[in-house]
Amino acid sequence: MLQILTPDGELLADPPMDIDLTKRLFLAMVAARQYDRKATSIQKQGRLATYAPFEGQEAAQIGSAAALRPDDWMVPTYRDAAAMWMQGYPWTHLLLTRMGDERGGSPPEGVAVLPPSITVGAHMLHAVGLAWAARLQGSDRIAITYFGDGATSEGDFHEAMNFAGVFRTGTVFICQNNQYAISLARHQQTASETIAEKAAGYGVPGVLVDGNDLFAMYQATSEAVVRARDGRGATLIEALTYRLGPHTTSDDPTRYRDAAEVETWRAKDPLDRIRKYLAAESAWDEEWEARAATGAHDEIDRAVEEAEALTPLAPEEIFESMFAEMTPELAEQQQRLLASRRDQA
Amino acid sequence: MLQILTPDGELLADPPMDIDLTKRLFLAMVAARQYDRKATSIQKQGRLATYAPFEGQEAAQIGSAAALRPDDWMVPTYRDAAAMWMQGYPWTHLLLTRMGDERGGSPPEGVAVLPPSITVGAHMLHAVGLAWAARLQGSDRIAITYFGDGATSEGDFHEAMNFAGVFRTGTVFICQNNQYAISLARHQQTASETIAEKAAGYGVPGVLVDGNDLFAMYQATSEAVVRARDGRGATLIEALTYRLGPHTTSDDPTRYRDAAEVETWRAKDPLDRIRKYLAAESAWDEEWEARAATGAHDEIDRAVEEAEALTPLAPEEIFESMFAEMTPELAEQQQRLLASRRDQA
Amino acid sequence: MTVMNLAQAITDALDIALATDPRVLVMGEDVGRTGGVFRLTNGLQATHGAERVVDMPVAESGIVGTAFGLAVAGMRPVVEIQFMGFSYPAYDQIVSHVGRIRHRSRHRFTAPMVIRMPYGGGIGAAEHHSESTEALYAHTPGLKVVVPSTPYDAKGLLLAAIEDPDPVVFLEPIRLYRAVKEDVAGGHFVVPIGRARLERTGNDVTLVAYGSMVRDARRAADALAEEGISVEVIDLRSLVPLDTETLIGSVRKTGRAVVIHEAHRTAGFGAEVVARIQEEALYSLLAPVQRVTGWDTIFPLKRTEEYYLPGVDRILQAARRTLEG
Amino acid sequence: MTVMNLAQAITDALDIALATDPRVLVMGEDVGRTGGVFRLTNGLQATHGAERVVDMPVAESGIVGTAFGLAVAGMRPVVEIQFMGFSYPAYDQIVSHVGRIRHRSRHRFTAPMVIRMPYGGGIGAAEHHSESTEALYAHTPGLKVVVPSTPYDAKGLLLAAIEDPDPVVFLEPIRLYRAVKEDVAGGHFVVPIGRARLERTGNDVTLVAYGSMVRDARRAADALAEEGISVEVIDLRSLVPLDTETLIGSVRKTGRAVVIHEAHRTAGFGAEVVARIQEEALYSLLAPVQRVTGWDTIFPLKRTEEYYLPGVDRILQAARRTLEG
Ligand SMILES: Cc1ncc(C[n+]2csc(CCOP(=O)(O)OP(=O)(O)O)c2C)c(N)n1
Ligand SMILES: Cc1ncc(C[n+]2csc(CCOP(=O)(O)OP(=O)(O)O)c2C)c(N)n1
Ligand SMILES: [Mg+2]
Ligand SMILES: [Mg+2]
Repeated sequence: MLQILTPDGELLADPPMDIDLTKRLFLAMVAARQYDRKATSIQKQGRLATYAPFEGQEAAQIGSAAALRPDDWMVPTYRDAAAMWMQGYPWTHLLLTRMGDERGGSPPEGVAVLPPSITVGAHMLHAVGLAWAARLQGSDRIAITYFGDGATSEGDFHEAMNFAGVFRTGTVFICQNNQYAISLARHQQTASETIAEKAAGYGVPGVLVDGNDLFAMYQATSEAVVRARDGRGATLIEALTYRLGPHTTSDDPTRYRDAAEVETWRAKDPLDRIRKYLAAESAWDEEWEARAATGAHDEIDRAVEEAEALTPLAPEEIFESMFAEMTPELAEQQQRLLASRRDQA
Repeated sequence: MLQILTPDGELLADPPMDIDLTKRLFLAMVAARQYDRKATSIQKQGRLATYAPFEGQEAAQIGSAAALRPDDWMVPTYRDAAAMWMQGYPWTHLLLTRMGDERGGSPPEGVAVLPPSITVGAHMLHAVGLAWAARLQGSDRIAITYFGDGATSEGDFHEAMNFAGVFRTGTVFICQNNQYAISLARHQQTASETIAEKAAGYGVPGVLVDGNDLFAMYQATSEAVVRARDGRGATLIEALTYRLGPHTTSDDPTRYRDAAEVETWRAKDPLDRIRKYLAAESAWDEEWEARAATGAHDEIDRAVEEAEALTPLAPEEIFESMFAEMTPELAEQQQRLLASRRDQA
Repeated sequence: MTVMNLAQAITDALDIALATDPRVLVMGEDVGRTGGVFRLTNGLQATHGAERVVDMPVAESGIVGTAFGLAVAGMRPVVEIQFMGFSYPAYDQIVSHVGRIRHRSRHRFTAPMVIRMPYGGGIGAAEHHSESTEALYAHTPGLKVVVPSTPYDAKGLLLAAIEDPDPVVFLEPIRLYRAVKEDVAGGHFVVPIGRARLERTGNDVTLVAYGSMVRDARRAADALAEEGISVEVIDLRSLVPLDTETLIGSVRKTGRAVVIHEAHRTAGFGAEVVARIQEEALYSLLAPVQRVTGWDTIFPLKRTEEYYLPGVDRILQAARRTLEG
Repeated sequence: MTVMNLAQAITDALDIALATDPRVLVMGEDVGRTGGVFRLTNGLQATHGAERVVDMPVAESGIVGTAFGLAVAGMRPVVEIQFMGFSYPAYDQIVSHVGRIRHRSRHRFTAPMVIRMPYGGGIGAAEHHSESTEALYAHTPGLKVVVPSTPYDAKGLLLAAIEDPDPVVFLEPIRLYRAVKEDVAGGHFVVPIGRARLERTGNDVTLVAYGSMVRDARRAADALAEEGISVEVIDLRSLVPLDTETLIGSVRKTGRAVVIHEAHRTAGFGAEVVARIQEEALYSLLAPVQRVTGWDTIFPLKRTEEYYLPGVDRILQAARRTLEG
């Protein structure tokens, strides 16, 4: 397993980035955690529909996303808000989706991040197609896709890996193995020893990485991105990590795992070890972090306000994004709905 | 690659069977080839709809099927007539399907062979369920499934292998890698070096076997069957072989492969090498083989006659096998069809 | 007799089936330790063991394909798909194999199995979680398609489905899981598949609904009753086979009908109901049969799902339109 | 002008699209070296290169999912599924992603792509090779569904589909691939999607068909003409969007209609056609609209497929029944 920084904050190899970038990414993790907690708490108040927290997976997401160029494609899941945000997806849009507003899926122009996939498995193939298109278009954009340990059981994972191998597409597959797919433990998901080793069956390199180690994630992803950009094909990265929270806000993890297990992983918190490292490098102090946390908190508060202030789509608008040009059927149905609302009023 | 008998008929290890069984299986291959040629030729006369020949793959099918107990489940494809016949499926039924008669899919009671799968990929999962059921039923029946190199690209291959790994079902996966999926060459199908190595990604053993070597196929399958029967789980066997004929009788293989390639493989004919071996053991003579071939030929002729003599299903019968008890809709439709035929007459 | 809601009735049916038939298995994602995303299999693994109530990896095609093999070998698997929207990866297994093996083998092999799918919207769920694509399954030969709307029917129909010699797609209206309680007989009983239920009798107009929409149809009938309009409400309960007799009998009597479902309009099951009515009862029709359906749009997210779902108002308007016709 | 059959017209359209739009890709199983199982892509790889005409591994979900990614990134993939019956493994990609991305992203991302599927029976093919499940795709929001029945329309509609900003499922009647030839304009032209074609005008009864059934409808019309019955034949050409105007206009005029498809009857697209007719033209109907369809059985193998397929006789009988009504 690739590890550069131990849970105790000790370096096992040269860090792949300088102190400035380390600080920047640490603060990104701090901000992401603020978001995660805010989202969880406003969900409890009924202001979000459901929410899938990523606490514990910040290094896996931010370390990998930091290795991208801003124009690289990203194909994430419902749990990858931190990675999406790193790639330019606004908090507001992330929140809008969770509030039940389709406009969350429409990030600003220039943000090359697809709306998060809710279906498990299918989206990895999209990253194969996106990377392939880049090659055909003479561009060196690559595509990164995120998915969980559970997703590796779906047939589409297999088809995506196989196509990436055959067509040597510039796709980086990031499996956040957070040990559970809802309640199913990793060892019940597949009998292979690691997920990384599945890559061999596709002629694709697979790397097992400590997913709670920002440095290791950044380094492994950077290497995979260079490979992809150079036309040398895809890589599968297994980020060994842990979901500290519930699957979603409707889940009760005590039904399927022990508090002791959670505590073991809490001790490997991805923020802690960077904090220790920075402190050892005299590049951290509490106030600096607190200030940044407050800044992030306020920014996220504003995003919540903005999302909540947005007037919901009007009834007629639910028909307006099905086709470039509305079909007669939809136009008729739109009229029916409006008429029925008039009748009602 | 497991090889026991070289193309020149030389032994590299002890044969896994005595001379009697070798002779029996050789004659089975001779009979199977008779069937294959007969089917191809009557298809040309328009007496079969289409036909998928297996010439070149006799050892892979007969060597593996010979390792089974008569009550073991078999889940084959459209190209596995030789294996099916070994497991008790009558030639007549195989022909009926090809003639376009559903009764071909209904082998006699006691024959535990499912109708051959026409869709590529899906059927492997059925062998996982069948083997699982045996365990739950306290039986030591196992399930064998046959599929091609192309089928390994389908998501269902992945899901089947993964489930077999997780639930340790007694399933034997026989991939006849005959180098092509219709026109697609094996190296375009997947970037892994072998298909056997894909097994590792599921915590399942994978074995690469010379699929044109009856001894190697028999030995590898026997070991996998014992493993399965003992509750030690599944095995993937890659039988390296070659389809000497076209994909089906509607295919023109000269569009995608060289005559020279075919010739190389003809030199590795699975019948030849056993013939050489038996001859060296003074257990073969031309007349003996010719007599057996004629016997098989006649038997197959009778099967053709029997299948052709069977009165086609009556119009009303196409409604009769949808449910245990016909639904009102189907009964009504049946009446409509009969009425329309009366009107016509 | 116990008072239970629809969710409890399903749990009860599964419990009885597991207890009385050793061939029955319950399998799906998260059905074991955690009792399923809707907790409908809660406690079943503790009672019947992990061999009978099986947590499966995230692979719907795999689950259905494996269950098919189990069924062919003589088991009676009851598969849970977490949400109907996640049944699509298994669609090939269902259409190409589950619904076909009896025909392919002329009765020699069969696949008696149940595929349970929570379906429908109205709970503000995420994308793909509110699907209502029963028309796909109704159009697939070799399957029965059942949709209960009451706790009693849910229990009796599920037990009938598990005992059916053929595969049954069993749709559960999420919105009604915990909406109403009623007295449900304890122990084993079945409600035969293929018979509609007359939810209420009337003479002026027929409302045809199933699953989640039965409640809205009933409410609309209440409202119309207050205006002195006598409404017949039919709960189809089974789409395949469809109880055409009850349907046609009612429309012949009332001369007017409204067909209601939350599925998309175009090629939805409502079209089939309309087609059967006009084939058998055209000359009784006093006005066009109205369809009140979801639209041909993606099912909207929480903020706008009310615009998509047929509600009492749209049913009332449609009923009035038929009464004017 | 060149005389070509439907298969050649499709090849021509693909060739033109590849030649004129560098974003167009043709991809599928065996489409390259061997020119596809029906030889419709014959020669295209030689002309346009293996980067543009791509042989894919046997994985339909993979092919469609990858094409989706290509389309989102600005390419115009044209996918060939070998037979409609092999589209089911890709069904999840189609319903959950291809038809949805424009809505999910409020127009920010789109998937302009074509999924070509040879469909239908009548050629004595093996199991799964004769499917006609257009109703599934017609019921899936966000897709257009197109079915040509003539060489001219095949070319013009395919070019329109490739240029369409939204995904199109393009169904090709296998039985008609080489059945008839007609003059087809050379070079580029489009036939707009969403307009039915009046195959023939008449006053007594309307026959509604699409794809393979148009030929049988025409033959039935010929036979009826000999008896002095004036038949209107509508070739729908596009199921989504459906040209309701043409359909209703015709039925208002004739008062009688027969809807024909080879798909299964229950919840088939014919039910939708009937529903629209009775909604808009009930008071013009002189007799129940008849459906002439395939049965709710598995499509039979060669020896009995004639019993399944609607033929001229069954159409004639249905037409006569409406004329008696
Ligand atoms: C096709 C499909 N099947 C089932 C689900 C329900 N579901 C949502 S998340 C999930 C578990 C996924 O686990 P994993 O891939 O490990 O990702 P994680 O949630 O742990 O990040 C399941 C089964 C779904 N969304 N899509
Ligand atoms: C799901 C599905 N997709 C496509 C096809 C069409 N098809 C029939 S055989 C075949 C190639 C299969 O190749 P392989 O698995 O290597 O088996 P082989 O024919 O070589 O024995 C294809 C693509 C099919 N039958 N089913
Ligand atoms: Mg996980
Ligand atoms: Mg092959």
